[in-house]
Amino acid sequence: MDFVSRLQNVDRRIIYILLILVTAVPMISPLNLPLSISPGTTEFFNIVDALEPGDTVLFSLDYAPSGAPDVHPIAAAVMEHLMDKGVNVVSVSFWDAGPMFGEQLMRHYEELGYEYGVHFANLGFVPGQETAIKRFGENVGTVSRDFRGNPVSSLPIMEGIKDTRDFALVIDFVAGNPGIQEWVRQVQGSLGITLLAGSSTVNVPQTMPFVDSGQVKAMLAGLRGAAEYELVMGKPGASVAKMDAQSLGHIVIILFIVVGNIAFFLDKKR
Amino acid sequence: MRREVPLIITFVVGVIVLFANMFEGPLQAWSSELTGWLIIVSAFAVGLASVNLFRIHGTALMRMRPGWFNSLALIVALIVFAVIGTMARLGGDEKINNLNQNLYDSIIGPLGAAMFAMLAFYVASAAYRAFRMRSAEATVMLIAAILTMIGKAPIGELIWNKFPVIAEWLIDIPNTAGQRAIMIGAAIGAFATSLRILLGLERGHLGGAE
Amino acid sequence: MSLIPNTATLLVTILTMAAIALVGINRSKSGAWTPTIRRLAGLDAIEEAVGRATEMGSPVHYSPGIGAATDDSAPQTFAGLEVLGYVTQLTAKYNTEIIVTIRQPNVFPLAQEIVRQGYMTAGRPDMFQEDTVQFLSNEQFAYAAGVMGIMNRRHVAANIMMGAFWAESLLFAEAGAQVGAIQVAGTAAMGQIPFFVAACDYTLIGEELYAAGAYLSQDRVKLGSIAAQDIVKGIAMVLIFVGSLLATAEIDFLANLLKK
Amino acid sequence: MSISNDIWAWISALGMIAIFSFIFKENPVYRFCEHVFVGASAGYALSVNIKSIVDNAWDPITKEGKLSLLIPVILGILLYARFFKSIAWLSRWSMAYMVGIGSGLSMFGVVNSQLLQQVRSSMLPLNSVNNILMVFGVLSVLLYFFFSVEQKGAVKHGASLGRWLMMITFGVSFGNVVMGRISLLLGAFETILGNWLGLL
Repeated sequence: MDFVSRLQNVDRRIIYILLILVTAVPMISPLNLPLSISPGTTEFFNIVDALEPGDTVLFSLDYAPSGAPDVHPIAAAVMEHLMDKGVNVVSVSFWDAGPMFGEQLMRHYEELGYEYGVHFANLGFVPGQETAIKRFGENVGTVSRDFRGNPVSSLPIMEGIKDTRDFALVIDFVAGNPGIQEWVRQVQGSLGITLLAGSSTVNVPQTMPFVDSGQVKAMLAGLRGAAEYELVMGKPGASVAKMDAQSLGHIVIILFIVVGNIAFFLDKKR
Repeated sequence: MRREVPLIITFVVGVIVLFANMFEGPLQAWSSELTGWLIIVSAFAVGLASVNLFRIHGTALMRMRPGWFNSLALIVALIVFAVIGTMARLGGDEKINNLNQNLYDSIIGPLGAAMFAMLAFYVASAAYRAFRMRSAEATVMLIAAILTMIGKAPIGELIWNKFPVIAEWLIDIPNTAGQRAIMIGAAIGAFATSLRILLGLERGHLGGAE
Repeated sequence: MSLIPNTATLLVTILTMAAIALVGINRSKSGAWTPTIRRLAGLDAIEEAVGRATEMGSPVHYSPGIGAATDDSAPQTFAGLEVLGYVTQLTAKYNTEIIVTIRQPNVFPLAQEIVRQGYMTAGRPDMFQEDTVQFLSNEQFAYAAGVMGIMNRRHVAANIMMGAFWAESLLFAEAGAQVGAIQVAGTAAMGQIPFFVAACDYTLIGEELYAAGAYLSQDRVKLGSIAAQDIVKGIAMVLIFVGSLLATAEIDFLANLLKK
Repeated sequence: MSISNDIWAWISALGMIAIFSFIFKENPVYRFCEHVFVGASAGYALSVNIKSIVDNAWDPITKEGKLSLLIPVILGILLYARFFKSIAWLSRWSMAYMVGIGSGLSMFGVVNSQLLQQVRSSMLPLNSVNNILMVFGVLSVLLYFFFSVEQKGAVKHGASLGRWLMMITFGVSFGNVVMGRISLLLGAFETILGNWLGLL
């Protein structure tokens, strides 16, 4: 096989190996390529930053292990900001795998001395998809026991909270349906809560129309959103480190497309 | 009787569920009862599907077909997860609950995540394979894809600060227009297909004549 | 019984669409009208794909998608099952094995019935085996892992995917390409059409999936229904155009009407 | 580097590597993990659904006397009639019920959330290049989807414009997800390089 046709038919395994290399290496030793902050992230940060210590925020954790790498970092970054500010967090989930991630977030801060039930609580999974979101939105009391089996009424953090309007903010961390569309349709529209979104990259186009219309006040988009948030917060962490890998991965893919096309043209010319 | 009853069931159930969205009154109650039953019927369907798995792999195992070892692994995994999961769910102690959670977190969770992550490789090889300027149409697709990729990558804006703007425009205008129209067409097609099912004009799934 | 507020337009739309479909179907059935349907290259390719599988002595893999028969994705699943009936008959004619993989437990009995029926119609009930229709898993990626394994181990020569797909679409299409199968896909799942277009040999886009059953069977009822769909589409186009003109003149009466 | 001594971290990481090995070649290790995965998730689903039958049928029937729930239980059991030739036809009743739910729900869903909403949002004032592009873009793609009209003359030109536009749409959608997919890979690396090998 000559050079041109070899370029046209690069073995897919070479592509895979290169992709592994350019993404794994910068994760181990980051290059720290600069990253700009999108206006949406700043807006999101400002809304969260304006909260007062003692306020309570609701996290709706609507993702599963498979999509988590793109969404969970957003939740972790926002959680860090809130804990830092002394704002309380209550989590709920309309995906059955969601509560696991709530536990992951909270256990970390429990080790740091924060107290479950006071600074945060995990209300677990509520089955029923769209109708569940509607019912929970209108009456938080539909959940009687939290994920750890405590009666919800016994948690100090839940004092004075009847419906979702009693939360200072509702943030949906979402990788699909049910999620932000259902929150907008069933709760935001009728109760007028302040709703923010942390969306997986793939879901951004679906969420964008709600941000444009103001029904969702601000959105963090995927792993990159998390990285930007860490930067704005002044605590660059795991997500920022992954951005280099992200960029290099893109370049490799584009490079292969370009190489394939050049070879295709050279071949046609012959 | 054998033929009519299923058709009547489909029609009545479908009509109630459809119109309950638009009329207040008893229809809504019936519809929520009917859709509520679905959880139960579907749960039985899961059992049916598992029987199929069991029969296929049980046969492979008993006849010691090539790969019987894998069939054994499948059946063992099925039984272990079913038994421990059921024990944990129907009020197991702390130990069973932890085991159940660990099994999920370290087998189903990571294997699923790895399958999903495999998409990163396949997106790359599919792009390399498919995005060639074979025709005018393919060229348009290629250019749109590359502009979006560069515009979306963190490094794109370092190369030229207009790349993200172009990408945004492509997503907002031509992409939305295309998506909208495909959605409208698909909605009309979906409606017609469901209507034919509802009216019994489509019934391959119910078997043919007796 | 009273109308729920803001559903009047919805009700009128549904009734109008149903009426147009019924008129179309009836006129077509009675022979008063013979709708034709334009060529859909993707569907013509199915016979070619099955033919090639026969030549190679390898099986055909078919997936009716991963959507349920009981939710919003049901129409895509139904359309996928319609095409499955046709493909089964085709494989029976060519005496080629078909492997149908299933993710949704509630689609499983439906698919089994369709395949059994397809073999019956083709006069080959003996071809139906326990593992012709296989339930794999209702966990999305476990199903995907199973499908990819089967495609590799059985050296599938034709991979046909018709129905609702999500992220696994590209996994299947690339795994299919790895084993060198001819691939024909069809879906109305917006997010996945691009991957099928990029990675498969032929793709039915959106509504084309719903037209597939009519195209393949040339059944008068279905043809009438397709022609009725065109009429509805025409009305939608007129509404969009007139609505835009009105909006330009700052009259939002039509847009408001659609909200009612 | 401090490799993990947690058995579960080993299982997770090795399982992931086995799955990834598929991209190079289908192999016995992948095959084994694939079968375990399929079996495990089927068993998991079985346990979830057993619990669901207990919660949604058994308890309400036995404790609250909700006898109406016997109907779905019977429909569910009838699904198994297919194993007995003489009464196999009874299983169609259950299928007919499920299909009825599906068609009723989807007829409402597609008209409400797709058709009407999308038609409405396509009615834009023709006062900017973007809006004009949007409106005529939608119309041209719809033209492509006419099946009973032969594509010639003006229809042909409109429809081919529609095809072009769809190609842009597909390219953009493809390009747009690349980033999200790479994030997933990074998440997997985190499990392997971080939790297991302790490199991060």
